[in-house]
Amino acid sequence: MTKNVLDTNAEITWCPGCGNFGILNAFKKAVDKLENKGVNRDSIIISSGIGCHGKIFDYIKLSGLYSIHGRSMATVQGIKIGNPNLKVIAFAGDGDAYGEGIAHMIFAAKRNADITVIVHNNGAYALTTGQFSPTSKKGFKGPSRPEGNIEDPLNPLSLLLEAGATFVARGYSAKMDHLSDLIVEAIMHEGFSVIDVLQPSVVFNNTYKLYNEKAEIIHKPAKNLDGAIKLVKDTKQRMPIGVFYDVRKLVFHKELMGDWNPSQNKMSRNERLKKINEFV
Amino acid sequence: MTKNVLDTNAEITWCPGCGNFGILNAFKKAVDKLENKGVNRDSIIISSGIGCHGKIFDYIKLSGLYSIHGRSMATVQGIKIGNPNLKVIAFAGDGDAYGEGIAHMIFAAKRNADITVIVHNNGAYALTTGQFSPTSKKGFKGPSRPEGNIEDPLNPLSLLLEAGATFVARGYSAKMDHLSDLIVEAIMHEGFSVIDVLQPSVVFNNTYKLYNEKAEIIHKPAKNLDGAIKLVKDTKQRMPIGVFYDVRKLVFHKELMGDWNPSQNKMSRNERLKKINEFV
Amino acid sequence: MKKEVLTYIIGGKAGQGTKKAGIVAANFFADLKREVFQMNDYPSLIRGGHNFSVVSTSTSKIYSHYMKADLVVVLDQRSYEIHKDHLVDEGILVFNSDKVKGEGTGIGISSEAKKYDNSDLIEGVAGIAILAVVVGIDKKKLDEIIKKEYGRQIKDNINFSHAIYDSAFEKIKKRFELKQGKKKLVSLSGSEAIGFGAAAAGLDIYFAYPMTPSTPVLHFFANNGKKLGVVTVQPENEIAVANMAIGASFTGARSMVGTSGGGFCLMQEAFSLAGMIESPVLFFLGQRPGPSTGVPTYTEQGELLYSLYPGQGEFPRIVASPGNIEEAFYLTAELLNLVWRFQTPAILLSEKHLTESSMSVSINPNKTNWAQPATHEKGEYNRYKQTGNGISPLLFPPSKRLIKWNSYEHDEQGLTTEDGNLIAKMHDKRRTKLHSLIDYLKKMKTVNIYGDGKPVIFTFGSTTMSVLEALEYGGIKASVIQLVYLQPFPVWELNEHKYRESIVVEQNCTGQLEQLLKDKCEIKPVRSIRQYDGRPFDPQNLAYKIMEVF
Amino acid sequence: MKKEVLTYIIGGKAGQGTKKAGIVAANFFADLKREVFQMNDYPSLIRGGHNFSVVSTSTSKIYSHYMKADLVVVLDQRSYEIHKDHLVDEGILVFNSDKVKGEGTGIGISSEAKKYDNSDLIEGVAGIAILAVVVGIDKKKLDEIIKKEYGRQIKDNINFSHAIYDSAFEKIKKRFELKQGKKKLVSLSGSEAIGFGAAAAGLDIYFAYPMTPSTPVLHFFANNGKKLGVVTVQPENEIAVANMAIGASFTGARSMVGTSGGGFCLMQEAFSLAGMIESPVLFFLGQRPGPSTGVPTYTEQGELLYSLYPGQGEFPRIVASPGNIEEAFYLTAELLNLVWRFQTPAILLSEKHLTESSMSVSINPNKTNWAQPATHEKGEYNRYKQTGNGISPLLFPPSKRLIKWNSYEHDEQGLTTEDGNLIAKMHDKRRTKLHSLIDYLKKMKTVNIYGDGKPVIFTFGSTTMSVLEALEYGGIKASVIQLVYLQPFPVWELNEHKYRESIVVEQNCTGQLEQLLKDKCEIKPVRSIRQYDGRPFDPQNLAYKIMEVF
Ligand SMILES: Cc1ncc(C[n+]2csc(CCOP(=O)(O)OP(=O)(O)O)c2C)c(N)n1
Ligand SMILES: Cc1ncc(C[n+]2csc(CCOP(=O)(O)OP(=O)(O)O)c2C)c(N)n1
Ligand code: SF4
Ligand code: SF4
Ligand SMILES: [Mg+2]
Ligand SMILES: [Mg+2]
Repeated sequence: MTKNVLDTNAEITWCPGCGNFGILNAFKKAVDKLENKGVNRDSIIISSGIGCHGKIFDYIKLSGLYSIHGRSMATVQGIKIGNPNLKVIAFAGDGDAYGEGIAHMIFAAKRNADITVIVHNNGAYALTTGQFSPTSKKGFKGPSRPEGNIEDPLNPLSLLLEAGATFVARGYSAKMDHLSDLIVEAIMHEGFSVIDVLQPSVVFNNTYKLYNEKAEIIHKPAKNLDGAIKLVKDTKQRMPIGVFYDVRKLVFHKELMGDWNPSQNKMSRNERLKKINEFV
Repeated sequence: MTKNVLDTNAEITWCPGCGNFGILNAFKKAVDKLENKGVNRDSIIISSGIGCHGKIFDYIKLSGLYSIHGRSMATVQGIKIGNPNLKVIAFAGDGDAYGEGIAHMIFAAKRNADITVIVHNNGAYALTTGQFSPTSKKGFKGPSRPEGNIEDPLNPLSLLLEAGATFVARGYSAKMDHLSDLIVEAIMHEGFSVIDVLQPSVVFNNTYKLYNEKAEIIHKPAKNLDGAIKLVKDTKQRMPIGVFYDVRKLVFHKELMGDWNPSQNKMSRNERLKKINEFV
Repeated sequence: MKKEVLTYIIGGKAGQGTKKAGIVAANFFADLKREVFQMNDYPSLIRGGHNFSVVSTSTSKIYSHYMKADLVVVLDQRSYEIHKDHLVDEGILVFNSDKVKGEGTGIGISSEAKKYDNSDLIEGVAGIAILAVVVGIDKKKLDEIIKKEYGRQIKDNINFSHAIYDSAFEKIKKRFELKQGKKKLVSLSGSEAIGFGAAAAGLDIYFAYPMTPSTPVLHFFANNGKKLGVVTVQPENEIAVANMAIGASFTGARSMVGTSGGGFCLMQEAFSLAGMIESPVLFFLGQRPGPSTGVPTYTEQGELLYSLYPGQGEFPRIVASPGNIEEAFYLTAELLNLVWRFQTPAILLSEKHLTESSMSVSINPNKTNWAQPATHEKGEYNRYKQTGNGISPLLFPPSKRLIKWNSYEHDEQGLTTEDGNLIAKMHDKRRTKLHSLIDYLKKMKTVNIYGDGKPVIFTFGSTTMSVLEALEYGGIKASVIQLVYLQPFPVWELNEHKYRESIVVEQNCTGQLEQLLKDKCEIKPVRSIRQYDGRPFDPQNLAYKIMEVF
Repeated sequence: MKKEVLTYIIGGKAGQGTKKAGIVAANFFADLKREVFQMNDYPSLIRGGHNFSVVSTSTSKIYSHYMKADLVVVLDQRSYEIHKDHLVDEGILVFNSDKVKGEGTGIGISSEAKKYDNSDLIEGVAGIAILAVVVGIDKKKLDEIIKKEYGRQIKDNINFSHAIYDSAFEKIKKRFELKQGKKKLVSLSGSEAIGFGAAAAGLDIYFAYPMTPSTPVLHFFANNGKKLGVVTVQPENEIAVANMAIGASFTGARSMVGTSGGGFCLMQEAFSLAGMIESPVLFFLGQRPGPSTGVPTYTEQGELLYSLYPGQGEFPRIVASPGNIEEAFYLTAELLNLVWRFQTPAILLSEKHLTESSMSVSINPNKTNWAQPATHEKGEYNRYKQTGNGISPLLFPPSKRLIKWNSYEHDEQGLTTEDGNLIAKMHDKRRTKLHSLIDYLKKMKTVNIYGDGKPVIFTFGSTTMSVLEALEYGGIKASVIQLVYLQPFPVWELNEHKYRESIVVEQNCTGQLEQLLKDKCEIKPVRSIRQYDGRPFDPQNLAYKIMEVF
């Protein structure tokens, strides 16, 4: 890998071959593309949860807030409300976004918060040594259930579609260019966007073979919600990747504040005090 | 109301006309019916969250644990694991089950925990004086948003169906007998069952007129998941009530422990110490 | 009683407007430039049960309601049974003769109310009409009050109040001469004072999930935020509340959250996050009787110790608690300033008795400061730059510079580290910041001392008001030392009071302030007066208890 | 050094099996009836980076690893650079000549490993083969060890180890004579000790969500629960963990949860619930450097104060921390007993250095008790019956009697109350229970005193081990007072030590134990030794620091 302006000095500590490299590279490429579309790099703000995925925060030279497990999507919602001019992206793990943080995901979708969530879905709690996660297959063996997971996995995308997500996509870390386009689209989408990224963990859930065989690019979003739900569940014979759903709807911060920007259009102290004096 | 064996000495402090009375009466009736089906009252354990709905805990002479806001469904899952012979019912509010406790609901459904959740859905945080809740309509006026709620409501039942719920129903507190039958069915269902009960709050969200007009009893569950999802969303012209989905699947505690009952089949101290001595 | 206090109690069912009537009465007295204190007592239900509101007023400063009233108005039998014992000698008891059997003056309030829509909800207005009669207000003035205070059904309310006024006038007439005070006053609830204080210090966003007794602050901003330029957000749960507020602070937005004990539990992980990333967020924690759900609509000070070390790990924490409603205004503003100056989370600790009571105040918003952090000027930027005082300048996005806030232990740039030396250095940085904070607090007012009597009464929070009023009532000479700051604990202020004869007054069962005083300052109070039945102290009662000791 | 200690370090990348090699070495020494202490150092990553394991062994009790080793085996260059300074004079350094340039004995470990599947993962076995050579173990015995310890690829491992054995034998031969000890010993990790301790006291269900350094206890039950009759559940988050455990306790199931600081924040609301409803649940809190995410895989004692008052409101809380791995076994059992006796939640406070290190122990499970509550015998049942000691008998469903556990303030039956008298009475009940608890603790061992030297060293948790080993190493005469119970704080045990010259040793930055000693007992240590770089104390280093003071 050649040195990129988005690289930091942090040592990359992912396992060789980890799917997270694909996501990192796709994202860096997406930032270039976004700059070509007029999105200034300085206004792209990142956050992440805790897990192998979260390390991406250290590897991208963009400002942001390295959050805690399951909360990066709440963090970026706060950032967005604080300054709606910023583009905010939360990186999350499957444990992070669909386990600890599932409530924030559902409500971000419900209120159409203008954020992008990129989920590194490796079907395991990787950094804590491979316990089953909300998307682990039944039978998946991890140290907290050595005889195999006894729960069926969630389908997070159908859940988020039901919750009101306006942009829903699936990517595959090994299809880097495709993923990078998805990221651009998701960030450009005004409203809640989520990309569930199939991310092989070479140590705990090596799905390269499976997804290399099954991944199938979908070129057009479904026409309606029902179609999108069908599409995201159509994973028996194949594994569709691409944008499944993309609709427009007024975003939360505009419903909340119109064009007001709390950190940039702050009322002056004098004006504020005048208002208070009217009351007291 | 005549005195019932299930009555307690607690003074009922719901507003006159509140939909919660219908739920209370339907539940007491359901207990009678369950006893006729051989379910001993002593093995029916209740829990509830905090809110107007939660007060039902004090009004029913059944053992249980008055839990905290949003956690009654976690509480009863613990009770069920501790003693699978018990039938466990969590009463919850819409704020409770679909807001603060949404993660527990989704995962209880996902793992098919053998619990019953009765949601008193009044579209408001009633006990805290009527703020908008996850199921409040857009435009709903409450003290935390006097100009009206800016979010679209969740459809909690489609969400729970996607999460894996095996028994999903909707009831209406003013259709007491129907509701009482639903409760019996839900409790008899082996696996995760939820009844979303339309519960008018005469003070904060008086929906009697609306639901008296729109409520329409469905006599048969849908044949499959897609059908059920369609049914629970078919609320524009009418408001279907009844059982929408009812399938069987191995329950969580059996996947976890087979027929073992931790509190009843406890290993003797001697045996336990022998086992430990083998290790150390 | 030394000063002339007039006390008014109105009792009825929830939903009859007794709370509103109490607030209207308080505003009315304040309009007369009279000092006033108003307290609401209500159970956790929406309609029915027993609510009451009590208002005490005087021409000189008053810090508490009294539980002996000159005028009691009761709308139902339960209220009658409870409040008939709350009359002073020669006090007037007016009851709703349609619902109450009892002694005193009966007026057919319900039968009159029946003539209007929402008859239940308007009965409280009767209380205002009766009060007007008793203090000699004419109908014109009464109309003005009703127009100003009641948003809906104004005509009904006026007609209804006139009917009640006429019956009351016939039966009781004017009884009290109300002297006007001199100072322009306004009656504010503790929650309003907190809201205005935060706004005065530059608050941009208030995040909260409803929880008694912090909810009124949420409602305050929901109602007044537009005018004040403060955005109000009610997210899905308290975890989102705290994490969103932290996110907002990253953009430079001054943010604050509000909750009660149970909700604050859920915020602690974010509180620790704020400590690590050095995010300035103000946490308002309103106490009610605990543990757990406890008694949601009553008052207690059971979370003092709980509030001192929230969130895992070591970082500077600030906890302060206002002793009256005026102070709630200034202290909230001060704390918002402190969190931005020291980039660390703080707790504004209060209790239902302050947040949901009202008091006449005279507030000067210009005496507050606008919360301002040290900001990065130019050159290379390191978010966690090691400086002499532990405070690293802030910079907000968008910026050409890299701004990394990191929940992991980090280097100066904000990148994750596991290096032993760096770990220790960053610990030292945060400890240095704590010491800077303590040095700063030493120059501030961290305790209030009232009076100059020999024995000392230690107290904190809203109990300060009860104690001050009790001393006034009992004519007791004592000094009151109110701990305003509780974390860092201002030991430096207390050394000179160490060996004075002292007692502690607080509203909890285990004596938490007493324990802190013993632990931190080796102060061994000779006696501890504690109340933990959910009700605030009655100053008369408290005065007797204090006199027993001194 | 007084006693004959042999220390072995193996370093390499994560995924090369260095941790496993350390544990195997420890087991091997324990099999020889030798005392052993083993510590793993690893960053938060899965493959790569730098991991090392260090094992110190002696024929007499040993409480810590040493950072000067007799034998160092390094698999990569980074490990070489770090550990070449960790050799004692005349120590042996063996490096992987395929990856490392350096001084010492090179062996082609990687090129040999390449011949087998999973070549990376098996390199650690080389460390065992080299150790075998150095201490004069023959290949037959080596085969036995490998068969016993390595589950997979046994044949490969054996062939590989033979090849390495042969090269090592050629180059270094036997160097140390290993005396056998006398006592049968087994090497256990702190997590295993906690797991066995809970099981011995009758644990039925363990609930946890993974979080370092508490995760190994989850894995312990996941692996051994079936045999022991303990059910293991990993729910969706920590809030579910705690609330499920409370639910389970309602049925009489003995339940326990495990987490670390951030997860415990999320459990506090349930902790308070347990206090209110009087649910007996044991909370295991494993510390790592904080605040927030901090340094997940390292050690610290930064959450002592944080652990003392978790959960809103007032109720009896118990906190205790084991000083070594043997004690971890007994204390866990004791705490499970206490929570059932007093029906209140307790925290087992520990830290990574204890939970993830191993030590030779000799444990007698029969010395524990089976956790048993007071149970209702006959007649009418009131869940919250007022008794003299604050403890109300338990009854479990199904039952003809009504059993109501209630998070609201409640009457004796368990129904919600807002009545002032009842609120106060139930507060008194819980305070009475706290006093019963304190009385009970007074009869128990709440502090450990080691040695009888004049100066005192106060400490707690795993630091106790470091201190004891440092004293041994330095031949320092001092008494060590380990605070086992931290809440309620055993002041009664400390009075007699108040005026002794003392120091405090702890692993945090702000001196939390020191603060507690000052606050609670007016003990003013002359010096405080603190380490907060995430690494445990090295006893040699610590000995010098202690000697500086005394
Ligand atoms: C509140 C909390 N609970 C638990 C943890 C421990 N923890 C760290 S990462 C992680 C899970 C990681 O899983 P995932 O989000 O899928 O990320 P991955 O490592 O697989 O990329 C957990 C449970 C934590 N940091 N915080
Ligand atoms: C952690 C926590 N947050 C907030 C509250 C305050 N609270 C009590 S009831 C309630 C909402 C009630 O709404 P819902 O569940 O819909 O019940 P309802 O009153 O409408 O029946 C809230 C927010 C609480 N008790 N605990
Ligand atoms: S453990 Fe898995 S997810 Fe983590 S870095 Fe390694 S391969 Fe990637
Ligand atoms: S407020 Fe609404 S939900 Fe609550 S008791 Fe009254 S009518 Fe029922
Ligand atoms: Mg994962
Ligand atoms: Mg509701």
